[in-house]
Amino acid sequence: MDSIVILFISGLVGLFAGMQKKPLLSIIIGSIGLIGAGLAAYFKGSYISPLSSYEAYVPTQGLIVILLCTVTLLAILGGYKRYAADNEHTGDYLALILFSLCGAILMAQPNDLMLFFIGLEILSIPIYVLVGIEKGSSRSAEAAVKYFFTGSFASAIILFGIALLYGATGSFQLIEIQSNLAIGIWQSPMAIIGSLFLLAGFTFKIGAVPFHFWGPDVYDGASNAVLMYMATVVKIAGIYALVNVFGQVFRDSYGFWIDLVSLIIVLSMFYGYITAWKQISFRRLIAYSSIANAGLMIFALADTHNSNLFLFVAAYAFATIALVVINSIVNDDTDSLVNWEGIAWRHPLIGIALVISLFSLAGIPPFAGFFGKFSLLWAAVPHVPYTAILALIASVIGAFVYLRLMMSALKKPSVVVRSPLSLEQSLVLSLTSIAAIGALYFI
Amino acid sequence: MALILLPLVFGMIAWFIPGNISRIFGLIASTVALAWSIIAVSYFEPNEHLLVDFGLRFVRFSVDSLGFTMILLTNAVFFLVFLSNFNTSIVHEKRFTALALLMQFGLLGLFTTNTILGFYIFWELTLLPIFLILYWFGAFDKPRALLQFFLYTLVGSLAMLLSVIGLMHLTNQQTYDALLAADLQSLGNTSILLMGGFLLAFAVKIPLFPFHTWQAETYTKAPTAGTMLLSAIMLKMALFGLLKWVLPIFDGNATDFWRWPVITLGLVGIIYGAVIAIRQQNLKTLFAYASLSHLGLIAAALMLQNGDTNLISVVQIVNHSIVSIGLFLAAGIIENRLGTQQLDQLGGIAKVAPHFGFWFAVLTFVSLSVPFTAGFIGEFFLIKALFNAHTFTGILASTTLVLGAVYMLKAYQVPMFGPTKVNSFQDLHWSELTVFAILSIAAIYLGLAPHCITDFVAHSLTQPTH
Amino acid sequence: MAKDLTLLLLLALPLLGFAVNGLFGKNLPKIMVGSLATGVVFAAFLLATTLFSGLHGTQIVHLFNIIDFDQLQINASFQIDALSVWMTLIITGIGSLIHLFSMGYMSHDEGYHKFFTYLNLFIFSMLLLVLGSNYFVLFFGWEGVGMCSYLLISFHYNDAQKGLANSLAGRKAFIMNRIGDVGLLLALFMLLGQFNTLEFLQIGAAVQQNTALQGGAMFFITLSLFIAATGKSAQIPLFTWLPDAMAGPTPVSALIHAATMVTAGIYLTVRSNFLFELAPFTKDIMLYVGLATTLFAAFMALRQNDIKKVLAYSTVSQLGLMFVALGFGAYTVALFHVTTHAFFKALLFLGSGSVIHGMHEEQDIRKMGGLAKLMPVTHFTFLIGTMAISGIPFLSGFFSKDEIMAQALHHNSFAYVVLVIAVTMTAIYMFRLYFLTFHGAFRGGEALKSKVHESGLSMTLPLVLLAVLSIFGGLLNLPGLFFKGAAHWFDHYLSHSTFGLSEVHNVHLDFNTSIGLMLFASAVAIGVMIWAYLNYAKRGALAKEDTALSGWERLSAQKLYVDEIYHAAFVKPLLALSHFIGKVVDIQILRNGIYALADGILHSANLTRKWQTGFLSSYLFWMIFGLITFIAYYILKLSVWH
Amino acid sequence: MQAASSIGTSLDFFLFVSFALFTIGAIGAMTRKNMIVLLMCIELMLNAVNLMLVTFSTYYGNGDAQIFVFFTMVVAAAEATVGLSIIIMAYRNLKSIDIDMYNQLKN
Repeated sequence: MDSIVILFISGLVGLFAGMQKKPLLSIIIGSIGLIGAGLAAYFKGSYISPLSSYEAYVPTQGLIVILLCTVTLLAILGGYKRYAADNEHTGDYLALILFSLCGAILMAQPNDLMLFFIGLEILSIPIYVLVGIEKGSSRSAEAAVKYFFTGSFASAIILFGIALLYGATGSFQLIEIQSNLAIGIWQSPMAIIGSLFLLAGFTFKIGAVPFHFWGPDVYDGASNAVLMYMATVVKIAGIYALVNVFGQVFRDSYGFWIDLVSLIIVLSMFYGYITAWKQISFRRLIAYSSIANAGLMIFALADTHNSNLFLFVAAYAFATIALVVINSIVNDDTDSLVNWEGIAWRHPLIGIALVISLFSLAGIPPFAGFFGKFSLLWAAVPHVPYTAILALIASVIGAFVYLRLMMSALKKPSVVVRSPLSLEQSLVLSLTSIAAIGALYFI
Repeated sequence: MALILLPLVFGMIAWFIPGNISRIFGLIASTVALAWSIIAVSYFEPNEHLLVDFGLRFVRFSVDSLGFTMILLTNAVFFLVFLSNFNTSIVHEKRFTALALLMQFGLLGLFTTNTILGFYIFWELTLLPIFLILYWFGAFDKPRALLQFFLYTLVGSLAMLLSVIGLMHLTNQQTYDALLAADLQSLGNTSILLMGGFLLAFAVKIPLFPFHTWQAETYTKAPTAGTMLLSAIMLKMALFGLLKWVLPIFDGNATDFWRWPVITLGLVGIIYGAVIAIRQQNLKTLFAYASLSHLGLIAAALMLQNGDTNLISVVQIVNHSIVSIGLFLAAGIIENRLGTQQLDQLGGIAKVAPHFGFWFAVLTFVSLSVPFTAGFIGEFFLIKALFNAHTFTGILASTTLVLGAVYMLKAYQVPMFGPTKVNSFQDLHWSELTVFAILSIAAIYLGLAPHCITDFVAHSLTQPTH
Repeated sequence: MAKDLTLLLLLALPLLGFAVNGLFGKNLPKIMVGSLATGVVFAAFLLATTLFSGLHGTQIVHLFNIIDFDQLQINASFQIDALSVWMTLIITGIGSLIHLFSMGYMSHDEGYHKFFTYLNLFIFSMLLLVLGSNYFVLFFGWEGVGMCSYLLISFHYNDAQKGLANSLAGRKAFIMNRIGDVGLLLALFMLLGQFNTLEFLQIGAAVQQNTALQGGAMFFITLSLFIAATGKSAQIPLFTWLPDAMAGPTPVSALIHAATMVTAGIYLTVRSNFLFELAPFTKDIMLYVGLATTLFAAFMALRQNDIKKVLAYSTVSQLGLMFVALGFGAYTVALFHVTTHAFFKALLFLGSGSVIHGMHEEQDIRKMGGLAKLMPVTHFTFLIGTMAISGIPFLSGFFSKDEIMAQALHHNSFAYVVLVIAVTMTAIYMFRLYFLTFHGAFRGGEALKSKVHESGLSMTLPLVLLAVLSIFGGLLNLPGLFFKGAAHWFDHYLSHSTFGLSEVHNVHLDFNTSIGLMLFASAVAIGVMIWAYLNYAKRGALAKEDTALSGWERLSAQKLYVDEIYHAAFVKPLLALSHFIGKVVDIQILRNGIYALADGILHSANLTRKWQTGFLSSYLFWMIFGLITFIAYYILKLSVWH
Repeated sequence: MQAASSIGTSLDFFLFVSFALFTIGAIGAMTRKNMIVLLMCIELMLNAVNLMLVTFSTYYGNGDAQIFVFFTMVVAAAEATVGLSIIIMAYRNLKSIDIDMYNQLKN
């Protein structure tokens, strides 16, 4: 809880400090807030959640909070250039991000559907605003519109699901819901349809088929800076919420929804990777690859006892942030893969980070992505072997996407342009790379 | 285990050295690695069994005599590759030096790792450097050829990943010895499937018959050094995996199930590759198909799982490394000097470059596996094993001798003999000369005293469980 | 000197010559190179004579282990017995003479040192072949000589017009030999399977102990051995490489393709006589193959116009003769003919070499004639060789052939008839060759005639020596009817200390038959000589132009079209197959199949991205659709799940 | 529970109404082009849920759902404000609030 408090306060402070029109000041405050929140979560350790009996399965709230804070920190550092660009509003942006992060933390560890819903909204609403951050650009406006309407539509669906669940069980407390369901209310269609509606909402949040549509357009319209935050934190929060709710509360009906989940996984992976092949815009490519990765994340549901999601989402988030940062170097206003030709030659750090992140996303050893994928499949294979096989086939296609990107990025240009990296960018890149390699020691 | 980490360190350093000393650096680095491994071998008791643990959960290392043989082979190959390309343009790129050294690290890891997952990790780890080498220095006009190489490799290795996961789940073991001890017979058909996953990956790497189509194109378009690395040492990963890991672990019904299918594919590959090679106009392509033919023989013989054959197959593995380095070096020399490899544009080189003519001839005869060369010992006993397993297989396999003579002599005579079509051809550089000499001496020594390998390896092959 | 040391030295000397000439030959003066090469071989010959003189029983010299497995040892070890020593004598003796000859013959060649390097290497491999005490070492030599023969045939590879042809001839020889080698390889496998050893003596002992091995196994083993022999010794169907092998320098033809290498097949058979004795069927096959070869080869030789080609076919024919003898189980007889044939065929080849040298690389007998006066020594020696080969009485060839005829007459009269025909043809084409070359008017034009000269001493001396041998070679194995004491010395010599031969006994005809036989044979030979003299020398008949040939003549001149048949039957289909597989199967089907698959998957992206219409309402619609599918899934699942 | 029994009879009726409202809202959101109307449709869906929540809370006779309803209203309000402001910004850019105009991001 106190991490949320810290975040909120630092958000407020940042908001007021933003009036000073000193971007540096606000970024410092934001970073301090994030670090503080992370530290708080760390020292708080694992608090005893109502779901504590499954602590083996769900990493302690502390860990997730730390992950979220780190990712957000990297995101705002990576996007700092953009935010600082109009120092009118730097403070506001950072504050928005911090606020929505509070929502993410609330949402990622629900023990009460009411709280969960509020967290969801706190997470979403600031992002609606952030997407529309480019006041001048019509693309940004369109993205904001699409995200807003689809998003609120999805929250209506989730709400409906919550209501149905409440109707079936008479409580919002997940622990109670589970105990009530356990005594056989599962027979009631109301509960099931409610859970299905919830599933739909989660699927929307993490952007998996068939609720992925907002993804590409919104990623495309949003600025790199926002993308870094949106593509990572929202997914992490969403997937953890999904895992917690379904992996715990609806665990008894595993046999019921696992096939549907497998279907979602396979569809998302194939659709995401295949469609990514034909993209000409980097942000859309990342969007589609994130759809596929969402599919992979859902594998965590396959084994409700000892699945290890953490490594994968962390690897995914780091790799994505690194790539978007690199993209923001060449594609600040435009966004086309053509500019990626020979990008690796602009700066050695870019090259290293790029290769590492792409291979990590493609899930090739010895990078974090592989171990994430491995630990997911490791848990999943005994339960859903065929889904795993299909997923692997799909990830071959994915590897193609990433490899082609890498090949164009590594092509030696006729004349090598060096582009200097700003401090925070190089910091982000090196951190992500180190993390991707260092994962070797955390397994 | 500095032996393994050494190339990694060098590879890291190599990124930061100035480009003009990169070839010296690469040479020195590989030499140091080679020397170190030789020293290590001299202190190594063939029947002992070193365990190394970096504190990783999934990756541990252990070296036995087979591992040491492969280490020596690897380091020697890299040394020779650096030396033989000493006066080509590629070694002036520090990228190449660094990547090659990283790849060397991956290979050493593969040959020494003790855990099945570690095997997979290093298997994939070698992929990154070779991919970059091929992409940066290769002549791939369109990326699809390169991507095809990757399609195959990835499909194979993902199948292997599935098998690895399944194996670890079903046995709850991950170390080599434990897996050997584990009882896979009880799994029945599951073990057959698991082995199938491994075999797919290996069949792509070796390559076996239907999975070989990446080979010719990749070999042809790749830079000579890359081709050498690919065929001299990377393909050996698969044979090593077959020899050390898969066949002992899956000994029993799984092996019985896969034996004849694989042998059949190997035989098809032998004849298929040889027959295709006869009509090839491009030297590298021809050698690529030739190597398809040779490796099919080794793979087929390995499946027989009889002790002596395994020992001899190690000799043949080494021999194939020798041959492929030599032949691709020759092809590369021709390509460097003349810019073409099309046989119809070549002729009479031996007149203008007698040294080259002579050494190329020696290597040709080595690859023809005439007596006095390691190839003869290898092919003789491998074909003998096949012959004993089934007369017909032996006869089919022995056609490789005749067909091999057909295409190898063509590959040698057309560029070297006949009326001179090239006006100027700079004769061998000292480095190339050294490489050729080393290779020939090694081949002949092994041909007369193969037991220097077989006796050494016997310690780890005859009693797999230490 | 101890025998094993002698033997090792014997082996080491040619190797030494090979190494020295190979490494430094380019910088040494030619005379040194040549004399060194010749010297080592001659020294080897002397050593061989010491072995010969000190020969009693069989002795094994063990050098080192090649393969040392638990249940299988293969040693590099050598065997000294009558057979091996005798072959060694032939190889080194004739070899040194031919080396000597080559010093003169090759004197103008820029590849001088290379030539002698190869020659020494050949001698070394040949010695390995005959001295090895097991089939493995034998195989080393077997393939080694094949390699050397390849190198030497394609020696003039960068010759302006004939270079390509030379290298192709070499390749053909190597490949055909390889086919034979496969036979040997299979035989080795089967032997290993049967006896688990490759040592001659051990196999022999095993064979003699249990008679259970007779029949199938033995048949296949010996058959594969015979296939190997047909490859090396140019029998049907693998003989076509030998005529082409004449592309090599003439000393090579003399040494490799007449005297030594081609007799390796006979050596192999004699060496494994104990196996062949158990496989009568193989012996029959050998007999008939030999008959066919000797007949057809003689026929082809009738109308050849290239002096070396004639000799080549005659070699094939003579080898066939030897195989006939082997088919009768008369091993010593065959070996006797090997010896004499080595003498006179080497002589003939060297003579032709001397002619070619004198005629400045002209090989077509239609351009020769009347050389008798121009190069007397060559002429005289060549005449002796001719008479010897065509069986003029009391020359070496007469005796050795007569033995074979005797065997034939005793065993199989049909064979005898065929042999008579073959021998007659032999006499015919040899005398045709002789007269066309050395008598009549010179047809090479004045310009050439002025340049024609007798060869130098280094070339004539070997000729003379060989001529002497060809005359008196017959004394080695006189038939029993004269001088009882000295008779059949060679048979006894061989059969005493060569494993297995003591069991085999040649038939000896009674007095009248053999006398009749000899008289008939001599009558035929002399008759042919006289006919040829009248026809070619007196009537001055010439070799017709190709156009003027009548049917059978064309058939003979075109070598029965065997090359064409082989080309159509084997080469063309192989190339076509290679083209088909390489282009169609490999590229079109397999590779493009993969490409098509990948493209199919990836291009489906064009469809999938259409789904992302960009219209918000469609997105909302699909979300609803998703919800409905969820519920539909639930309804479907209800039945299953409850 | 008395409350439950009193409402129990007509529970289905309330549920049906809220279902109907939700569906109407969804279909409206799907079909209408005007952003404002879209916003209203979504509000309608939210309110349908509110109705359902209240129904259940009276059915169960406990108040959490009604608290939740207040939260939902607040959220709806917040969404409405943000939504309207977004619409305004969008209108500034494209001079139209017809959502079909907004499809430059696609494929």
